[in-house]
Amino acid sequence: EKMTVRDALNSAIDEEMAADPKVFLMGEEVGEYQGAYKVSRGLLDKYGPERVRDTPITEAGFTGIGVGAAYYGLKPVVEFMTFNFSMQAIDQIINSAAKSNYMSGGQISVPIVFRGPNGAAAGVAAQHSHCYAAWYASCPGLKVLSPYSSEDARGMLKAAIRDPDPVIFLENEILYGESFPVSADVLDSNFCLPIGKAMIEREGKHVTITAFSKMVGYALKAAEILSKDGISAEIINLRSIRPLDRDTINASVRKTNRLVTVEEGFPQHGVGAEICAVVVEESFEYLDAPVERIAGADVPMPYAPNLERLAVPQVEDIVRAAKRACYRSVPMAAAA
Amino acid sequence: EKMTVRDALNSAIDEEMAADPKVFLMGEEVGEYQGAYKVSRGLLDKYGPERVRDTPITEAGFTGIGVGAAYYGLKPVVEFMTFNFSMQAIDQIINSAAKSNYMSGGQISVPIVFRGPNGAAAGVAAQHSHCYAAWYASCPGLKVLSPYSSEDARGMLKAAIRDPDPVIFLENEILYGESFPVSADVLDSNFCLPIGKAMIEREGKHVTITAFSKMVGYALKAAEILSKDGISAEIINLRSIRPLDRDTINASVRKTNRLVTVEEGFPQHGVGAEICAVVVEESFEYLDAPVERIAGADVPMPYAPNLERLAVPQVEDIVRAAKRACYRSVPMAAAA
Amino acid sequence: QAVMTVETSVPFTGHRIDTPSRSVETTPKELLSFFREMSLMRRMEIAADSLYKAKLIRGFCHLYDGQEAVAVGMEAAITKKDAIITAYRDHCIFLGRGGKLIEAFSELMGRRAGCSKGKGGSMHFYRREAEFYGGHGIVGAQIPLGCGIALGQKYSKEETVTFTMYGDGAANQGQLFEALNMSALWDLPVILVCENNHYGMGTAEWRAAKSPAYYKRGDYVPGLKVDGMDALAVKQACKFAKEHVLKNGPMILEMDTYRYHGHSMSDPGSSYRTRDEISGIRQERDPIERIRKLILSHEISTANELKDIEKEVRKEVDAAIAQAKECPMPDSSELFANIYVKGLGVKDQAP
Amino acid sequence: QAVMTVETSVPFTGHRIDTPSRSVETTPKELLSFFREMSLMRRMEIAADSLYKAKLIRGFCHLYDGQEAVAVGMEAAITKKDAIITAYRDHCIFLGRGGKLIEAFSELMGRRAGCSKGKGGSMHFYRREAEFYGGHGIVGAQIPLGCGIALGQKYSKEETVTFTMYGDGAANQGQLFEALNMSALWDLPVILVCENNHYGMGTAEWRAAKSPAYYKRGDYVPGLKVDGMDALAVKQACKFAKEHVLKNGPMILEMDTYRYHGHSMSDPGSSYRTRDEISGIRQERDPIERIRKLILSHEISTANELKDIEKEVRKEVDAAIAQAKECPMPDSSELFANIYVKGLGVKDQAP
Ligand SMILES: Cc1ncc(C[n+]2csc(CCOP(=O)(O)OP(=O)(O)O)c2C)c(N)n1
Ligand SMILES: Cc1ncc(C[n+]2csc(CCOP(=O)(O)OP(=O)(O)O)c2C)c(N)n1
Ligand SMILES: [Mg+2]
Ligand SMILES: [Mg+2]
Repeated sequence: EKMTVRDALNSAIDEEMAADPKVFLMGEEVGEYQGAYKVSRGLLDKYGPERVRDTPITEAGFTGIGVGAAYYGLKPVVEFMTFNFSMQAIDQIINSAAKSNYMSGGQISVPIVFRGPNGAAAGVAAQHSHCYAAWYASCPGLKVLSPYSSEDARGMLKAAIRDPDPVIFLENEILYGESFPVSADVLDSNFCLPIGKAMIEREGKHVTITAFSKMVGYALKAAEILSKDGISAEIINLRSIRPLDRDTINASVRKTNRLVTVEEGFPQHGVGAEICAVVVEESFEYLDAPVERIAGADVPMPYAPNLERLAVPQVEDIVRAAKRACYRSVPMAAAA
Repeated sequence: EKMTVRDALNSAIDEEMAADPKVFLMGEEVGEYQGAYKVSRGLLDKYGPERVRDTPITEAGFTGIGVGAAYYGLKPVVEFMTFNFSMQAIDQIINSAAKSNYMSGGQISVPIVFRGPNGAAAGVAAQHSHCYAAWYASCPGLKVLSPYSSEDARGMLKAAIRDPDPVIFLENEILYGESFPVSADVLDSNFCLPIGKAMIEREGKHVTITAFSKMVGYALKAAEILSKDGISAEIINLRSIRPLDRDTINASVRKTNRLVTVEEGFPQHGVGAEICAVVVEESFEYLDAPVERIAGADVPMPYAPNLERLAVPQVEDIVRAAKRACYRSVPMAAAA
Repeated sequence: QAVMTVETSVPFTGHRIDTPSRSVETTPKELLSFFREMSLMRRMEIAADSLYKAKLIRGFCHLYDGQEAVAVGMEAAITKKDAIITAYRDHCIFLGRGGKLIEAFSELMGRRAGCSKGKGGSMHFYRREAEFYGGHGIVGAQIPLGCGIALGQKYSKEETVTFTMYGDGAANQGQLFEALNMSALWDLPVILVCENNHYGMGTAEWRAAKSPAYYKRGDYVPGLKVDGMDALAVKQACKFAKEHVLKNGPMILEMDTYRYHGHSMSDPGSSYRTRDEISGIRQERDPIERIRKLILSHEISTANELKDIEKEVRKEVDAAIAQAKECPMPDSSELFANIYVKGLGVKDQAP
Repeated sequence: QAVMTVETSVPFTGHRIDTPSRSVETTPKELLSFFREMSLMRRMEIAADSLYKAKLIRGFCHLYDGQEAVAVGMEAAITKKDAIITAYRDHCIFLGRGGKLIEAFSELMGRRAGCSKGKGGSMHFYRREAEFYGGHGIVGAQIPLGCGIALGQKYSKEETVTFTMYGDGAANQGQLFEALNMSALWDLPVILVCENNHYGMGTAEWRAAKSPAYYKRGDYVPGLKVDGMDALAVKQACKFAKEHVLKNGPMILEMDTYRYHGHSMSDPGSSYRTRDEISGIRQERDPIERIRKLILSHEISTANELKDIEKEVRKEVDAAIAQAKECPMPDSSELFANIYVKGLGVKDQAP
């Protein structure tokens, strides 16, 4: 059976709302309009306006209200129409949601999910294409998830809603319409994926490629191409950016001895930089080649389609990086 | 001659205001109160309320106003009482300041400086101790500077104010009162430091230690201690986080073959992660030991003094990391 | 040409200020230019709709048809030394500021002749030489930015003003209140222009605002409610506001207007309002038809002459599109250009 | 004990609402408890000042002396099922909610018996069991948070309300307007309590706000201006407001009050206001002296009995400090505790 990521998200919210009356959805156009990207289609009809709450375009305010409701004990799912707009509310996310449990010595837990599309879409230019994975994942107190497939979307969103801590849930607009096969297990209303665990999407021997969200699909395509050249790539779908599954990443690199990191966001202080550091810290002696970091170009996103294509990683970029990693083995320290 | 960092900053603003009538200062308590940390002492008297403008506590609004004034051609210096409060305004910094020149195809330049104390101070707990170096430095369109000494503070702030692009200038509250020797050159009103260049504060042979802001002082103290154990540490004061001076860092590591990164901010996706990636990318074969990353603990800042001390890097932590780096040499790839 | 006086459709409503006169001075020439410019804008937007459907325009694209009277009425009251800043619904503001069709269509299609070199797209039109500061995608952000431009004007002692435009949805943003307070404290020469088209995406104004009296926002600043479908009323209000703010600091103009299209190209625009509502407004209040009627009733031109103008406009638009289609995309080197004015050694990092 | 009626010092000023009566019902017992509680608060704050100077309290420390009537008057009108949230000037609100001195001083000195286990410090006091939600350091942030707590109360169909407290400086924050709008749209049972002590740090209210009529903020929500130095007026207003918001949605209470200390310990508090201003208010409007006078004039206690209470209070404070000083700092393992409710394998990363 197949399911779109949109339907996976929709069914996850639906089931969790049905299971727990404390769960409610709020955000711009989530109700009468059925969601700017139709992720919440049908939920207003089913649960009514108290539980599917349309807000004005006031991110700082409604995020603070959501966090306050979570302090009280409700379980809000706050939709950002896109995560770009979460910057208007980021103080509430970092200072009011992430830090309260700690500052209060454990008195104030904040069971809230912030979700919406993150990062590049198509043709939406600089202000609507920012990837916030690394920013949020740098902050203790938050958990940061980013699904790729419909299975990811269902299992991780359900886990996020049930989780007692604030979770940032980074979706991808372009994936909403993509269909993925889903098993009966995945469709079960008890299905949940563990937070903090990466998923090996494809096993391989020669090079480890880490990716999240849309880039997992690109990495899988790259692996296909690489296999024709006899290179067997292991593809890790990170799923969770915080906690980052250091164990799975390091185990894979210890096997393949080579690492390519892939992300659509900016390179500096990005997800790839952290993965590089984590592998250098734990598996330095296993690395046979420099870590190859593939990221979005270090530029605000341009609108023109030719420039835009140059600004985000393409399958060829991943293939090229993997080959670079594979054809190099570590020389002796030159100047030791 | 000696000068405090506070006076260095004050004189830099003063001189640039005297030199260019387009430069003005705005922020909370910068005028009549003489600055929350007295960095702007005397400037209101000298330049009047149009050029030293007290604002209400409305960061989003006054940051937007500052950016708009920069669009028009003025050169605002916007003070955040601390950078923690810049989160209320971060959308204006990222979307309106950093991206406008690009989105407009070069029509709208944004000559603005955002400055104020960043990161941990003493006893101010979780909401007032966040280091934003990595966040801002991830964003193309911004330049991000962080001074350590009075020379840094003067030379870099003057360069920042003269620069035609938006600059994030991250000061440190605890350093304000520290005195550093300054040469006649440094005191010259034409003195400027180049943006994007790191400074080797101490030459060494055995291990490279990178740091910025207050941690430079700690690294220098660590070098002192290490030298007693016969370890010669090269201390790099990054000065500029974006652009990051890859050349200086890599040249040093190619000489010492060992790297310790130090920062007070959170580890994940931090400055150290990026430096690690930059060195692995460019100088992998020169590395004789895993990169050692020293960062703030991965926790919201606790208030209690004993916990706070555990939460930020201490000189001993740096010493220990440097020794770890030095006593290890790279084993052959174990599983190749 | 003879100056003539025309009554505005409805009276202005004032808040903490005496309203300007309903009798607006105009000339046959001005009326004809209003007709021509609004027709050009309308035609441009309709062509953009087609180009979007033909996949030549991508991403978000927000059309202005229905609201044209605001753009042309405002321009008639001010000079190109006064500044304007707006949100993403910016195509026609750009034309009003003297931007060319070819620059608009090139930008929409991501070509190098675009007004932002193809890098900004639909939401990020600029024309710095005529004090048009864009073109902003984040709801509400342009409000403080516009106040900041006004601060620049006042600081530089230019006797110019800034119009900072935003929608009814944006009017609820906290940064409006923050910027308004500072503008009022500092007597900035800024006019906050709320283009109230009664919906923010699919949300009717009353669902988003407890008090949808946008011209009273904040309460302590003077405001006017204006028929934004009547170019002459808009002109009168803008002229009045410019004079006022130069002397007294900020003022709010709420333009009662309407967008015919959906919010953006993905919104059919029919789930949250009735077709009757839309067609009613087209029939009763269309800004172009209002001017056409005035021209005809004052016998300034004949119906056929006006039809000819519309044909000309159509040709102009078609010609600009054809030209834009021929225009190449930006050179690849543009990817790393304009990030900084002064690059200072940031390495070009491609994926 | 006999119920008695006392007139408030000044009339309430209303905005879009009829004001409550100036005649407030009270009892001798209540007046004595007001006296005792406010004296305790005052003494605690003065002791905190000394502890700060002795370097036993670090960082930011904002004292509440002068404003005590707001805390005790509010508590007299509500129950511990109603919620309160405030900013960093939170010590006395915590006491009002039933918090203990030992917890307060331990928190201030970073000891494990602190109300936040020593992890929050002066700005981050909490008492979740009595619906006290802190203790927030970012100006304005607690306003939407409080509205969210009220949303929780309404959603859960509890007949309780939330008091969300903020200063005159915070009242200019955009998030106030955003949260107020949503609270009004959704009829949330929230009372926005502006503690107008006339300065935000060193900025007088009129320098920060074009319109310092904080009880009228936003204009469309009912508001009351209250003498915040008169505990009985505060009680009357809070009772009135609680009833109002349960039926009708949000309301604003502006408490006209005063802080004797500087903004925080680094501010001598004398550069932006005159010593005469401070001593004038101490003489004319001090909240404790007002109650003392009432008690004496109604012959509820003698001057000596009240002095005895003050001595007791002093002893209590001294004892609590002594106890707190004996209390150990948190265990090192606390560094990594409470980051999450459910840790899920995030590694403890120390420097
Ligand atoms: C901060 C922010 N939140 C959400 C959006 C998505 N968004 C774009 S336009 C819009 C509706 C704005 O309505 P209005 O202000 O009335 O302007 P109009 O589109 O009617 O011209 C929304 C919600 C955004 N761009 N920025
Ligand atoms: C967003 C933000 N900006 C600035 C500060 C620094 N700051 C702390 S308290 C304060 C003054 C607040 O004044 P007011 O709201 O009147 O409250 P009061 O201190 O008088 O109780 C300022 C500027 C902050 N904590 N948060
Ligand atoms: Mg609208
Ligand atoms: Mg105050």
